[in-house]
Amino acid sequence: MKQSAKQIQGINDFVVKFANVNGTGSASANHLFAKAIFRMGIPVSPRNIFPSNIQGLPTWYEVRVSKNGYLGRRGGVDLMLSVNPQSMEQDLRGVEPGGYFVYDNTKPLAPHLRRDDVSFFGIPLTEMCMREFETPRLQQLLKNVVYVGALAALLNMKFTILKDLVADQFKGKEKLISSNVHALEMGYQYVTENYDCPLPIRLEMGEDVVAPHILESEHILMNGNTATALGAIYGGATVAAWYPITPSTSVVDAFDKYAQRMRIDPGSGKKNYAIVQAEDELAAMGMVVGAGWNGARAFTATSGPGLSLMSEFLGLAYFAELPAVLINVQRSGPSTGMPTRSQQSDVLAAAYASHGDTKQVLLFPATPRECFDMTVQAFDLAEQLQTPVIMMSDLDLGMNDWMSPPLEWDDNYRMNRGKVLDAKGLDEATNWGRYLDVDGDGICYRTLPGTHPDKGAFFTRGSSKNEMAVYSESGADYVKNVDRLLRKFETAKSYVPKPKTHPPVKVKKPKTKQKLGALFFGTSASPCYEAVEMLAAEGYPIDTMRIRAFPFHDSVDEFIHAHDRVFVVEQNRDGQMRRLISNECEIPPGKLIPVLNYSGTPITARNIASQIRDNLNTKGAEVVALHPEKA
Amino acid sequence: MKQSAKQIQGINDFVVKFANVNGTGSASANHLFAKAIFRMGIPVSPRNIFPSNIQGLPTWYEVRVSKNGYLGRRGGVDLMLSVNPQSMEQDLRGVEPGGYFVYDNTKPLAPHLRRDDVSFFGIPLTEMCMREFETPRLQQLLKNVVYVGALAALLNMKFTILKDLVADQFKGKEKLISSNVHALEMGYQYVTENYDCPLPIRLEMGEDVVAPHILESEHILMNGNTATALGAIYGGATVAAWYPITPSTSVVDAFDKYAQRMRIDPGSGKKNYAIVQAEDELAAMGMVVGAGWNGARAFTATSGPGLSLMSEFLGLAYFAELPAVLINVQRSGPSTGMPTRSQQSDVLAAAYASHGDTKQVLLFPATPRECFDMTVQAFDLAEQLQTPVIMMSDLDLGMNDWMSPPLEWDDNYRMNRGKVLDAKGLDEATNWGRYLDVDGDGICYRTLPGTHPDKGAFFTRGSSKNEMAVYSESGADYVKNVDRLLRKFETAKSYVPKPKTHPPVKVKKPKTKQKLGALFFGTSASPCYEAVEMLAAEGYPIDTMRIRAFPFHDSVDEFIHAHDRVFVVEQNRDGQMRRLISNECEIPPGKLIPVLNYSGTPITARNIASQIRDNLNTKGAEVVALHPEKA
Amino acid sequence: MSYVKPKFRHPNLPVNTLGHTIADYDGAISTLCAGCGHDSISAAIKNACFLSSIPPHRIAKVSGIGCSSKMPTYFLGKSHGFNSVHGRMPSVATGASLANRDLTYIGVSGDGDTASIGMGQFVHLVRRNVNMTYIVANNGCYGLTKGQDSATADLGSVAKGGAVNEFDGIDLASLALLQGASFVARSFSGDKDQLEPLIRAAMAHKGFAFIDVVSPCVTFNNHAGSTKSYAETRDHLDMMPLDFVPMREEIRTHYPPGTTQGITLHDGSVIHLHKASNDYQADDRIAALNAVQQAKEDERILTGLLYLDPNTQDLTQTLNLATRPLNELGDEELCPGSRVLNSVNEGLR
Amino acid sequence: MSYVKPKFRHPNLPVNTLGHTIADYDGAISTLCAGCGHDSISAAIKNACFLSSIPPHRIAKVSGIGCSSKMPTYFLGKSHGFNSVHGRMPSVATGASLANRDLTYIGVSGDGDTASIGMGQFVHLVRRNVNMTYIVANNGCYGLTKGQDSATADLGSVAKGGAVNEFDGIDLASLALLQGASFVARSFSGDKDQLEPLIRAAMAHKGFAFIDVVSPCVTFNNHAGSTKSYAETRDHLDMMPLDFVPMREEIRTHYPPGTTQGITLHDGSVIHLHKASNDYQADDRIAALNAVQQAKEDERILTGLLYLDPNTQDLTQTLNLATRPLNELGDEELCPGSRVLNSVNEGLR
Ligand SMILES: Cc1ncc(C[n+]2csc(CCOP(=O)(O)OP(=O)(O)O)c2C)c(N)n1
Ligand SMILES: Cc1ncc(C[n+]2csc(CCOP(=O)(O)OP(=O)(O)O)c2C)c(N)n1
Ligand code: SF4
Ligand code: SF4
Ligand SMILES: [Mg+2]
Ligand SMILES: [Mg+2]
Repeated sequence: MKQSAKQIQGINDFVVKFANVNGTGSASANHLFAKAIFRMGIPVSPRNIFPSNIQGLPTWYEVRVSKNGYLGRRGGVDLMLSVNPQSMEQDLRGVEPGGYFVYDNTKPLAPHLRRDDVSFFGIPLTEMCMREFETPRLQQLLKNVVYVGALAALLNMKFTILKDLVADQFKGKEKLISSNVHALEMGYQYVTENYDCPLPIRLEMGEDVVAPHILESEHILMNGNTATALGAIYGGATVAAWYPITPSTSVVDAFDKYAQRMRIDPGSGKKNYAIVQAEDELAAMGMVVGAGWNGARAFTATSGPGLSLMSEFLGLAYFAELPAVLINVQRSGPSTGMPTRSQQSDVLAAAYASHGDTKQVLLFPATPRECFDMTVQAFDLAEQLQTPVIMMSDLDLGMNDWMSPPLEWDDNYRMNRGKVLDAKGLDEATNWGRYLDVDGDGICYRTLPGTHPDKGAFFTRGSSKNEMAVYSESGADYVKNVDRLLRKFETAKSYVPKPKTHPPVKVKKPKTKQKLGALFFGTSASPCYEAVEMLAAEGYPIDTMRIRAFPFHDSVDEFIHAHDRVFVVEQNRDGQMRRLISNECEIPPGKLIPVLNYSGTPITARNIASQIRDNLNTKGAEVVALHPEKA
Repeated sequence: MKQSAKQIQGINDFVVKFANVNGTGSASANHLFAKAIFRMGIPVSPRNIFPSNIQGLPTWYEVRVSKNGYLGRRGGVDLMLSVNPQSMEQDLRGVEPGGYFVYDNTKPLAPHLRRDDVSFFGIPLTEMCMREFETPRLQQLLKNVVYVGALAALLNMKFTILKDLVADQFKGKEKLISSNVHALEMGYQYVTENYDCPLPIRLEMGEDVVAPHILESEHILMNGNTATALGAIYGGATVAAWYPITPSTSVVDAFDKYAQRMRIDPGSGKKNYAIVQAEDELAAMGMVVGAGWNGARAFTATSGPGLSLMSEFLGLAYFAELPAVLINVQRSGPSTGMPTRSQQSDVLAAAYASHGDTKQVLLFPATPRECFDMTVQAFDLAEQLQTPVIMMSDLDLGMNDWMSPPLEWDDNYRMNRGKVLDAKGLDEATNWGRYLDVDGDGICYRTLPGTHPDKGAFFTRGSSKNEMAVYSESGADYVKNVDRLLRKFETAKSYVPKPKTHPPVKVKKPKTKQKLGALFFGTSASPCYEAVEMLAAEGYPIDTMRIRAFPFHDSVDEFIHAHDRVFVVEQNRDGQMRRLISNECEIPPGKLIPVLNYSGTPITARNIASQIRDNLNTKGAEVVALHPEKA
Repeated sequence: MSYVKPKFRHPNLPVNTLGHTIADYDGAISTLCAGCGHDSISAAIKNACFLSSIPPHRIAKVSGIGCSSKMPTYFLGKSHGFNSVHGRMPSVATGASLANRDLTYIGVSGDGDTASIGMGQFVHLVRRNVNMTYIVANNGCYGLTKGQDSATADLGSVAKGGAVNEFDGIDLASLALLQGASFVARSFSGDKDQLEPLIRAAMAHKGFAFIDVVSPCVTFNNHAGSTKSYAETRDHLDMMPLDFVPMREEIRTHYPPGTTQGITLHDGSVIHLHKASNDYQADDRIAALNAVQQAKEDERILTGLLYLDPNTQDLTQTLNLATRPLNELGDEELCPGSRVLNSVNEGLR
Repeated sequence: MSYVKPKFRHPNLPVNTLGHTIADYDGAISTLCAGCGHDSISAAIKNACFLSSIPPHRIAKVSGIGCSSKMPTYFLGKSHGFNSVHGRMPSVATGASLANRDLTYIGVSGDGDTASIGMGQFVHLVRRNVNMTYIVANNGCYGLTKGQDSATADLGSVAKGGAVNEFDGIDLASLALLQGASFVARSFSGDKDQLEPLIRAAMAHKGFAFIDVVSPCVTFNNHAGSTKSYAETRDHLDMMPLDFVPMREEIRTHYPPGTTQGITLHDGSVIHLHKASNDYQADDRIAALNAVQQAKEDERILTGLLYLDPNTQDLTQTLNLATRPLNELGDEELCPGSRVLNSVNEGLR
């Protein structure tokens, strides 16, 4: 082994990246690796970076280990495991100086694949598998398991945990368990015999090497889409209409799986839910709107292109005031864009979905736990506010496993169906009108089909109607109605989840007198918290606020006004959230400094920190804004 | 006749409104009335305010006569001609004090239909027609012509002009001409015999009673959709794909009509154009995109709901960089909204059409003449910029007749097809790449299918590609590509029509020290100019700038910075243009004061003036902004 | 606006088994053109519901956009209705029917709404066999947008503007048959005797019931074939300003099964309806498809009950839905509670 | 990724009448799964174009979204291609064909792309008789989104996840026949002998030519029927992690006209192809519709040229388009100039 000068050190704090070929079963093996670290009680966050293809293209898997519990991407790679010739050159380039490169040396490395500041670890993976396993299928498949075994030795993993995991995964398939365990041992044995293990970067269990707040809680490892599906189950969703699209597909898959477990009528064995794979997204949204109109809790899950296709229906639902829940798992670009890459670039498209004057209610989850809680809440909000609610998840959150505090449920929770008059209510109501704002909150009383023999029936249409739901093309009626919708949106502010702030970070002698703040949402949050720590260490105290919903709570503009310079961190090109804030809170844009990443791979703490650092090093925030504040 | 105290006076300066029933042929008769005034050389602007129905619902027709050439709505009605019992009560209420009410007194007026401050003119229209004409059809139809004859007498119209118009309209149908002329005479005769004519409000021909700049020019009377269609003909459009929707339908109808006249290949008698009525708007846009990809100038015309349905394709065309022209004739609300009422409420939906990071090029015509010019330019822009161009017309401009300077054409004009390499160009090009920004303006060289036996072929897709148009999921390639698109959008600023300003209005002793400005676009323009005159007379000098395109020319922010208080006048609820300006010019929203109308009927000068007046009378513009500028 | 029967009716009006009079099935006053075929269909639906004694409030009306889609406002005022978006009523109806399987669903659409923009959703609605009655008021044109040809316009038919339709018309009944609809019928708006029973049968049918109703547009009247006869009346129409809509009487007809009836439309053009004879077998899908296609080639429109499969499985059965309507389920049925959630957490460690 | 024939070829490779070798019709290296039926179709298209000596650059390739829609990247690298949006290729193809009537258009789609989201556009494309070859790589599932059932999946077929498809499959060939397509054929991706000639005939046909090609998805292989046979291989599949995609050989077959051939798919399930016999008359639309429907009821898939009407009028003829491509017309042909405009002004005073 070629030993390089100074190697990267680190207990429970490093980044491992796997480079492999799509369709070879690597993701499962890599997940095994991550899960084992999780079981060791060490904070870990795996990310699958896969192509829009089923077999043969390069795929990566990045595992962040962070004793402090930072689950966002840090940036950089400390150990690269590369078994894909297609990408090996770029993979090697990606390794941090002093880092480690593990590869299959069945064939010798091409001479140009050299770096003096990196330590190389060759393992004859192919050769070993050819020797040990019969079928090509197993040779292919177990090669990945062998390298996991090798890493176990290099990084000081608890081997028994790996074995247990394999046993769980293939419960009942003894033949398979033994061959997998054998593969693990092969890798483990080879490196222990050929290299001195473990490496200076390594894993260790115990209080002293893991942030206490993690050790205490009984964390779980789950992806956002699964949590969202559970939220739909617990939120009382009965109708799911959808059209397959990456990265939202697994939301409905998981809903289906859990519903089969939790939603079968005990007496009849029949289903207390309906799932329809629609012919496209227009139809999916139409079904959700129709079901909502008829009093069922309905939702759909989609992604960018689907959101565009749903916009006419979203506009109708806004004006006709129909509840609907839309899970938008954001991805990059158009259909032939980067469907398997993550972004937060549907903010404006969702907030103002549809032609005409519309504003939609948005929720921004940042963790699987929040995916669960917010999905439950989305169904209440949609019925309370009688309007669509769009949950803005993204690929990174939805499809990757995140370490999260366990999901919690209060058995006293009861669905809030909003203002719906039943037969009794209708009999008591004096001159009821569907669009009469009796409570002054902009929310009126609806009725459901089939409720009452001769009261409460009305005709649902867009906006050509009066307060009694009678057809009207009068401008006065139109204005009255859409002004009420604004009032309702104002009411929504107090219904949606409030933003989260953290106690300001302490900094001994701050380098600046300015009060600095950072606004962010969703998956930009965890790398932001880490970046703020980094900058605090450098003498820059930055207060943070994590936005969790639109319309924005008043505390958002209070936060902005309490600070001299506010960074808005998001993962899109056009600073969409920054625009939305400026629009809706009437904030001078110049005060909001964009911190952006839109490469398709999740934003890293180092990237955020350097963008903020650069801005702070330039005189005055103003420079980034086209117009000085005084304007 | 019940004569009221002081009657409204006015030469060539008043508002006449007709209240009738849809489907009775009234619009044609009313148009006859307006056209006659136009032929008298007096500035006139008719507006048809019709229901979303074919027969039987109330319909109105408002005719503004303005010697100064103000073609927007003024507000208020001086003379109401009401022959619709359904709406008569509200019609009477709408008359200005001192105004005039003309009605059918075949049956006596209901007693509650009384006002002392209005002069009543009863005419036994039904009775007269029953007597004079045989078929119910003619009785119904000619009743409208009779009242036109009556108004001719009351308002001092030139009768011969009316007769000529009838002759033109029914050229060759003598029977019909005579019966129509007879009907005109009946009405004319009846009022001259029964009332003293003309009224204090009346028409007069000649220099002294009409603004000179109007008399000189040889104005025409035409609607925006017709002008747009001619623009498409002259702009070289060869493919039109559309789906019927009010108020955009007449764009393609007119294109068809003119193409049959101007686009038939002389030799073969075959068509040099193709029109396809698609199955819906998604298909219409798909056809336009496909034709544009293949090198034809293609367009579609639609309205709100269609715009929503086209958003996925608009996003693809933005990323794939394909030319397309979309004529969006704006209307109110969703499908079951007020489809036959006007608004400017698709600004944000169009500017940011589609999910993801997109910005679309928009044009804002204010007159039929501009509909023509901008449509021609739209085809050049779409091919020069290789992106969709959306022309934002509206119902008021598109479907109503506007007095306009004649359309002009420079025979030296040649289509600008943008950067397209032909076979020769490809042979000369050294290492051509579809997405290489060789000129640094963000615009690359495209090639068309079938051009060259073995050069220039490439695969068109959304955003997963590199500069050589090879499939790529690399984040770096993605960023490089979409950053170039921003560069291209910057280039667009200098290509699109610049805003128009007018010499500042002189005010003797101004009531304010603040520098005031007003920004507006499209059909809000003419009432704005009138409102500015009104306010100047009151001592408020307001500079004006009419925005004509997005991206905004730098002069827009210069204008804003040169003023202390800037009013943004638009016809939607959410102040969408104000938001777009604040977003894209980085302007503190508080500086932009919204002046809005979204009732569905076009904004009036009086309305604008009073909103601005109210704002000026409150201390400091700030109050309308949630946050003081100092923020 | 149509001549509408006054809401007031004689006290001893006939009542149905629910004790309702026909008045209980009235809707708002129609705003369609006088003589529009659609109003005849509204009347037929009204009568059908009355005669079948369906409680008005247990019916839900859904439609897309168009003159035809406005119809639901004009019947069954005691039923909830939803005038949704153009061409997407099938999806709205599907969602509604899943939310509450116990209501009777009537979908009303137009040929533009269904055969053009709605084609995709229509085909998939049929495929799912949603339990509803789907009525297309088929006038071969886009009425509400002033008379453009629709996709069901016959080859060679002429639009008011004078343009000849160059495309073969889409036959919705054939499409429904091909996609395996369990109830397929066709009728004519003016043929009360045939239409009413068909609507009653459709509503009684458990599964997707489709009725294609030829319903002339009296104003843009470019429904059918004969160009010649159109020309006849041409001049006379040209005289009229474009915004003049003459008051017309609706077309009514009567003719025995097994016979062909030529019907002259308002534009003077003629369509030929052929009523399936009483011995027509409505239980063979492929045969029905043949008969309809054959008739089409002979320029005849086959009317009547074309196909019926009384025992199919509708969407609620396919999905094995609980018998209780989903929109009635409460927290007990829907929320598994904390114990279950904890077990889920367990599985994620 | 498929085993791809090396780009280098022996110098004296056969050439077609244009002097091109097959290599001139190559595309990029396929990124589809090894053994994917789609790659066989790509090869067939390549050979067809080579044998018919069509200049590669005079062909335009259009597709929607899906594994199938990626195919155009993998053949005819010298042709322009457009990978548009999901289900909307028909409209893109229509627009392109109007812009330049002189190119040969090949549209490639999938069953999801065409029969689900694209249903509406497909039906209307057929109705317009756009002059193009439209190939559906029909695998009964959504490959690119990992194997959900598509609308063409047979009733009772089982998805990889194990869910049984409860809906009757949409038969695209029947739909094309019903809507009056002038060329309708069906084949199997592995049946080179049958597929290549059909593609050549389709490209030679002036008008809309539809080929429904059964093309097994080796990875999610839930194309067809037999639930039982799926179960057989079930355990063995369960062992595999979900992201493991075994390398498979493509399925090939050979069978004479008039016979039925059972084909075992990668999942062990069997589909029965019936090749129309040589004396099959392909000139009767209604008869063809019958034959296909009948075969479907017998759970057989009828393959071959099902219907051909050699003299139809395609869209360019219906629209009476000038013979010169619209995208070649210049200012002279398109811009009427100031004189005409002034006369227009005159008419507006
Ligand atoms: C998305 C969308 N596109 C277009 C329209 C305009 N539009 C309203 S009704 C209609 C066609 C109606 O035709 P049909 O369904 O046959 O009903 P009819 O009026 O003939 O009864 C159209 C195109 C719309 N409302 N929404
Ligand atoms: C509007 C939209 N919805 C959904 C998707 C996701 N998507 C991509 S391919 C595909 C289905 C492909 O199935 P098919 O057309 O049969 O092609 P196959 O992969 O089976 O060859 C879907 C749903 C998308 N790209 N765009
Ligand atoms: S336009 Fe035609 S379809 Fe519409 S209401 Fe009038 S007659 Fe009926
Ligand atoms: S997933 Fe199926 S359809 Fe897609 S490439 Fe693989 S085998 Fe072919
Ligand atoms: Mg119609
Ligand atoms: Mg498929």
